[in-house]
Amino acid sequence: MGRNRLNLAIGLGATCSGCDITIVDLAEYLPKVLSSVNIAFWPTAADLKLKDLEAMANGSIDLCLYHGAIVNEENAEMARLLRRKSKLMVAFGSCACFGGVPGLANLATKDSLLETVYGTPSTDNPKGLKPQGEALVGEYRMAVPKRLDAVLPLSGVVEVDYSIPGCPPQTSQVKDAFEAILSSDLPPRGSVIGPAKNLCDECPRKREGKSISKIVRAHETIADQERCLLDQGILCMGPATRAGCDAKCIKANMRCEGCMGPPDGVGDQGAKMLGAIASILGLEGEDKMSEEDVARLMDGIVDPVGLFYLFSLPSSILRRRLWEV
Amino acid sequence: MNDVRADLKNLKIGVYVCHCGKNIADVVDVKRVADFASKLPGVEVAREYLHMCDDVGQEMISKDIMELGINRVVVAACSPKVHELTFRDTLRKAGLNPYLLEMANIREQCSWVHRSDPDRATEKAIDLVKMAVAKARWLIPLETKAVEVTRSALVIGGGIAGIQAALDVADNGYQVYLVEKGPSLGGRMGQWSKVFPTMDCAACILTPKMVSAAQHPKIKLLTNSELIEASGSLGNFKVKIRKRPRYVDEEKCTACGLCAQKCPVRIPNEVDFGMSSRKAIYITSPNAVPLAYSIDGENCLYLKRGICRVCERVCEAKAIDFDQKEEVLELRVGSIIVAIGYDPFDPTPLEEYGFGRYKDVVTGPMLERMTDPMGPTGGAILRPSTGKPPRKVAFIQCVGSRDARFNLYCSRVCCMYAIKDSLIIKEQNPESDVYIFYMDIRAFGKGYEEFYLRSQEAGVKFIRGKVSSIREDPRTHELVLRYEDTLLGTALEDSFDLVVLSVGQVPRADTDAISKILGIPRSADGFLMEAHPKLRPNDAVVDGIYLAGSAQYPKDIPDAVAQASGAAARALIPLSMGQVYVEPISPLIEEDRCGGCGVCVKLCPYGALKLEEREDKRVAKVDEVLCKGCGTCSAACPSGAVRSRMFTEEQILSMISSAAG
Amino acid sequence: MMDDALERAFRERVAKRFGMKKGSMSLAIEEAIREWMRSEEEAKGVKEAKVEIPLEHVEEAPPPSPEFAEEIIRASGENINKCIQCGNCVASCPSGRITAYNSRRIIRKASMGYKEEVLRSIELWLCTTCYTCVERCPRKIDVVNAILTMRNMAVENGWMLDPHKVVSMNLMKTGHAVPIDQATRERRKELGLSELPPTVHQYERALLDVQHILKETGFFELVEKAQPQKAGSA
Amino acid sequence: MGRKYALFLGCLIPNRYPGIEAAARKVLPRIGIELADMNGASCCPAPGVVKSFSRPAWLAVAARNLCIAEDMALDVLTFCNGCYGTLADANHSLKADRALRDSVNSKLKEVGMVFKGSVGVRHLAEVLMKEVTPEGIRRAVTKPLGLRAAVHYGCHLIKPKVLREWVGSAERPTFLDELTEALGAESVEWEDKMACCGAGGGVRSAVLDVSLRMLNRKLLSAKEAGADFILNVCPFCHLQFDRGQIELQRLYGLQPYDMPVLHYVQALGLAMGYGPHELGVDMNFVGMDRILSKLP
Repeated sequence: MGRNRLNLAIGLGATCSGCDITIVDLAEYLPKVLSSVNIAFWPTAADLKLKDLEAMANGSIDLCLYHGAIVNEENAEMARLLRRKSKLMVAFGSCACFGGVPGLANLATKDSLLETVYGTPSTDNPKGLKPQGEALVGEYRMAVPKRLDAVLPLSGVVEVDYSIPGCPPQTSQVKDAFEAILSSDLPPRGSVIGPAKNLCDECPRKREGKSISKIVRAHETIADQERCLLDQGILCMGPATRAGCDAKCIKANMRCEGCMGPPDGVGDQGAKMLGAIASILGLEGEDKMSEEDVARLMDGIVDPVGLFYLFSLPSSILRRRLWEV
Repeated sequence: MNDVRADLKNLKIGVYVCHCGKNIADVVDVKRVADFASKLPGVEVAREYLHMCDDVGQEMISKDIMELGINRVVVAACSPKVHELTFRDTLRKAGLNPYLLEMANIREQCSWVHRSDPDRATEKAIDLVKMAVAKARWLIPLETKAVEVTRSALVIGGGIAGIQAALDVADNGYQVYLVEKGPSLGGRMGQWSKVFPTMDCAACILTPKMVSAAQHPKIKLLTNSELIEASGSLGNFKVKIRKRPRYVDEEKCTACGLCAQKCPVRIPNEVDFGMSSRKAIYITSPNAVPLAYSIDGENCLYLKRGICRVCERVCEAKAIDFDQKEEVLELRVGSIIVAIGYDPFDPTPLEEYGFGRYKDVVTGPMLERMTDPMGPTGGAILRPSTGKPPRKVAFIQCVGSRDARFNLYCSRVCCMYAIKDSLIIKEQNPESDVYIFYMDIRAFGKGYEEFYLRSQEAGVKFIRGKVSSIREDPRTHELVLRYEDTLLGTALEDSFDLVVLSVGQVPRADTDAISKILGIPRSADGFLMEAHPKLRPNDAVVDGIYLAGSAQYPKDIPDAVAQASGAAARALIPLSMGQVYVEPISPLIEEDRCGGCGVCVKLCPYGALKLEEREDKRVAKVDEVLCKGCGTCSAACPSGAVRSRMFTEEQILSMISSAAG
Repeated sequence: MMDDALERAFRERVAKRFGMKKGSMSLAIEEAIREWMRSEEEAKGVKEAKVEIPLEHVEEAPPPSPEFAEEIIRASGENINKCIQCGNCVASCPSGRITAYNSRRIIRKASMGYKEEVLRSIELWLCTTCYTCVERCPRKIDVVNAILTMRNMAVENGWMLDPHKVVSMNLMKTGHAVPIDQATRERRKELGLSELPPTVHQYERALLDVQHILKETGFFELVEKAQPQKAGSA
Repeated sequence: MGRKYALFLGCLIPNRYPGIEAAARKVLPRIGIELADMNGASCCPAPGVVKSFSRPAWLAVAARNLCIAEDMALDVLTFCNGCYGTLADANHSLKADRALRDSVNSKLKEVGMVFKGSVGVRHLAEVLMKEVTPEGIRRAVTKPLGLRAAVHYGCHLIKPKVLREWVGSAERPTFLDELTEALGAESVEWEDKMACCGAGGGVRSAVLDVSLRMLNRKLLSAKEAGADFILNVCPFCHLQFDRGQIELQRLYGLQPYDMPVLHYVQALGLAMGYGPHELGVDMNFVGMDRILSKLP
């Protein structure tokens, strides 16, 4: 590492900051990273102000890892600013890659969201106050950033060079990414850093047929540790999810929820999984089933959007719900 | 071969818009379509012409390929079903991979269906061309694969069509397996006595054919047998045949008939539609081929209850063999001819005619059996209720045919057989009155109109009107028919002592089973569907399977025989070629994307996919011979690893975005 | 009761006219009744049993209007052009057996566009809507539905039979096509039922509602514009 | 056991043959059919006439009647074939066709109603066949009739069959014969049994002579078959058979047929031991002596 240190920025939008923890989780590898980078901007860890960032020359940051979804105008502005300042822009974590869990807000309107947050009986808000766009506080005019019409992934506002999915990404992925960048051995632009295949490739379980005769929700059963969860009627997202997490949930006897997003070549994770489920659901004895039987089987799928698009709604072909005006 | 990425550099697309004479050009503004296409990105040239499929049209395309370096071809013309092969050939001859062709169907999908709205038909044609061009950008060169052919054929059904097809294939020197479900060849024709319009004796012309089929060195006759499983494809089918035991040694049996005389079991004879009875050991006809008795396992006392064995005791030839077991034969054949025939329509659901309730209401086929010297009445037409000859007979045409409540199609044979039977009645009893109630008389074949005339000359009365109901007079037991003579415009009632319901042909009860086993679809009327109603009437939708006789649609004997010979000629093509080329329809499985989840494996309707174990992983693998290219796997693959070569995701998505954009 | 001599004489006549065979007796009786009815009607000045088509309605046959069939198809959803004129409906028709009513011909005329002739004919009103033809039609045409649609069109044109106007007036006035009468009131009481049934007869407010609906749907207007039309005898 | 229905009376039953209404109110609760009045119901309206004049008016008035039952949350029960024809067919059309429903509801809105499509329409014969069953009837019968009945189904009870799957066969149905046999009566085979009585379609009101000539054929054939009485399940057929006999006599001077006519509920009442007067049987135009004298 004789040459100049890399200028590193870590930007954030609508995030839980779990992605920050991933970087900290690099543990024994962290010193090596820190010794080769110069933290140009990292609101979570370093005291740098917006105006410091604005003052930097365009393209002066070598690498920006951006985590969190784009929910409001401030997020969008921050993303655009970092894009201008950075040579490489990486969507870091599933929120930045696909919209993530905050993306489920696309099922609601702005008003109904505020209603849920500020108006539910468990909220201590006796006066029923709700955030205003702008307010005068003393002599100051205070503005809350305007919410966008829909939650977007990072790629919804700026061009993204690489994606590192995961909720949060695996430390191994982060390590690989740093290695690649530090050694200038970069994959083609637009690539996802992670294995191309689906999770089944890493899954240690035994699979027999693939035909679901009854849908079982995860909390309704204790799954057999050895057998494929789908074979047991649990709608595991593994087949439509990128590998790379070492099947951690699966090994904990928990279905894959799809946080790594779709594997290479798949545009819409939820649609692909729905297609697969629709194909194998009730396959056995299908010819003997009545309309009602089919309907009953389908009713086993509770909250389909939450099930198939937990992490990827904003980047799917669905994107958001539409309301009749 | 594994590279599925299209070469997007140096794209030179040629677009060719066809007038199809006036078929397209009368409605669609072909010039506007071509002008529009010429401005699309990547399009080098766009032309329109009278008939793209003719020599000049094809020459136009190959010249562009060779001179302008066109490397993707879009033809906007008819359905690819009609001319895709033609244009692929054009490309091949011009040195371009034939799969770099895309067709936009602006005839069936535009000019034909939107005749009344030329402007919008043109807009739709433009959209289709736009989408075809978008897809063409992503086309990839594909290779056909040559497969060795098993030089033998399977013929299913031993009626006149099956016999003819088997003889034609065998006479060309190839091995034929002729599978018949019943104990004898002959089929429906074997049940008829005289056949129209020549009135010759059916047995006299059928029996020699049955014998030559049975004795042909290249024909292996399998009676009491049925197809139970099939796999493979054109050139290489693997079939399983279940052969039920006859319990009589065909070689030893002399057909003396003593066994049947002594057999104590009496059941309705299906050959006579239940008008007579037969024994549990029986022969369908004295002309049966093979000429040997057969024991009906469903009804034999010994086989059902372990008692009797009378036949065994009386048989001097010692031909009875209760030790025969059911066998399952596995055969390999290169082509399959399906000639399973038809069933007569059962008129019971037409309650207004009282069939089954009134003894003297019979069906046409039942009357046919009465005219047979070997039939239940020894050839005499008699009223079932009295056993006496009828004095006044009515034929009701189109029973269950041309009737939206049952079968919408015309059964094609009923007019002629009713006319034939009317003549036989007149021959047997010139004093009798015969009326034929019809909606239209369809006498379309050679010699048929003349036959109709003969019947009119013989005094048969033709009344244009559909009989609405039949009621039996409780006192006279005569049948009272209500009808309107539509040519007179009067509603009338008249009494008859025998009523014949001219029922048509319906798909055989086992058509569904055969259609599922062979994977060949049926058309809306329930008959087996042909690959193209005009240009490929002998081919089933699946390559290598051919249709003969009434399995495809109601037919009379000349048509069934003609189609059988046609089907045989088609079935001989792969056999004599020795090699067949398989279309690159099977999906490409990208191993670096496949996680081996196995979703596709169970799903494949043809069992063409399996998981292959590798050192540390499993991947899906496709058997190209079994695959029919349906695309189910590629739609279902959750990781996008299975790709249909001719419908890649890029191709489809680009079509969608060009249509939306 | 018939006296024996008369019966013998009748039987002899029957034998002469219809021959000695089974069924001739019933044929003869039917014919006798028909003859009888005709003579009785003539004697009493009752109009001829056959329905007459008033001459003024058919004197000038207007040219066919090809869009008539389309109108019927649109209004009824029945494609009358599918008819193959097999006559099954006529043969099934209880009315057609005894009158000039011929549903096949009406459908044919409608299909060919003879609008006036069809809509003005009394024949149109001879269908009892028994649906036998509908069950048996080999083209699955709901003949009754088509006929009712044509009747709607006739009424729309002001052609409504007088007795039907009376029924309609009853409905508009009382909410019942057949309203209660004094004799029935008495019988109801005798049977232990309420004098008026718990229908619109008891509930005035409900009657107003029915009348409102009939007005809203244009029924009042239809009945009012109906011109006087004669029908068969009553 | 036992089901409750919204009783739709129509016109002829309450306003011309109250005996049928009285019989139903007495008899049906005893075989487990509870009746609730549809207060303020009107004419169904008649399928033969009103539907012939204006389909929109017919549909809207029918919808209003259905709404009354919807408010009661009960299926409609009728024992008039005409009412059944109107209400069942209108109910089907309105449930199946959203545009039609919207247009009718826009009319109903003004009288404070809305058609929801929440109830079914049953003919008494269907309920008796499927829920009470002939066996149930047989158990309730104390005085088997021992008569020969000419069973008349009537057209709108069984046709159009597409909307009446329960009927089984429209050409040769058997359910009413089975229900009749359950009364201890014999159902005779008669020519033109399934033919129309001639009343429907506005024919009786407008062209009586055509209507009566159809009736005459039916009466002749019932007589020839040796029937003691005609059994029906529709007050309009009932009226045609009953009053029609008198009209044939009066207008054409025919000899009286003297053929008694009973609605099924009345016949059931007799078989359950009610007196003819309680069932209003003696209110018919045609006398009942011929059968009453034969009853056990």
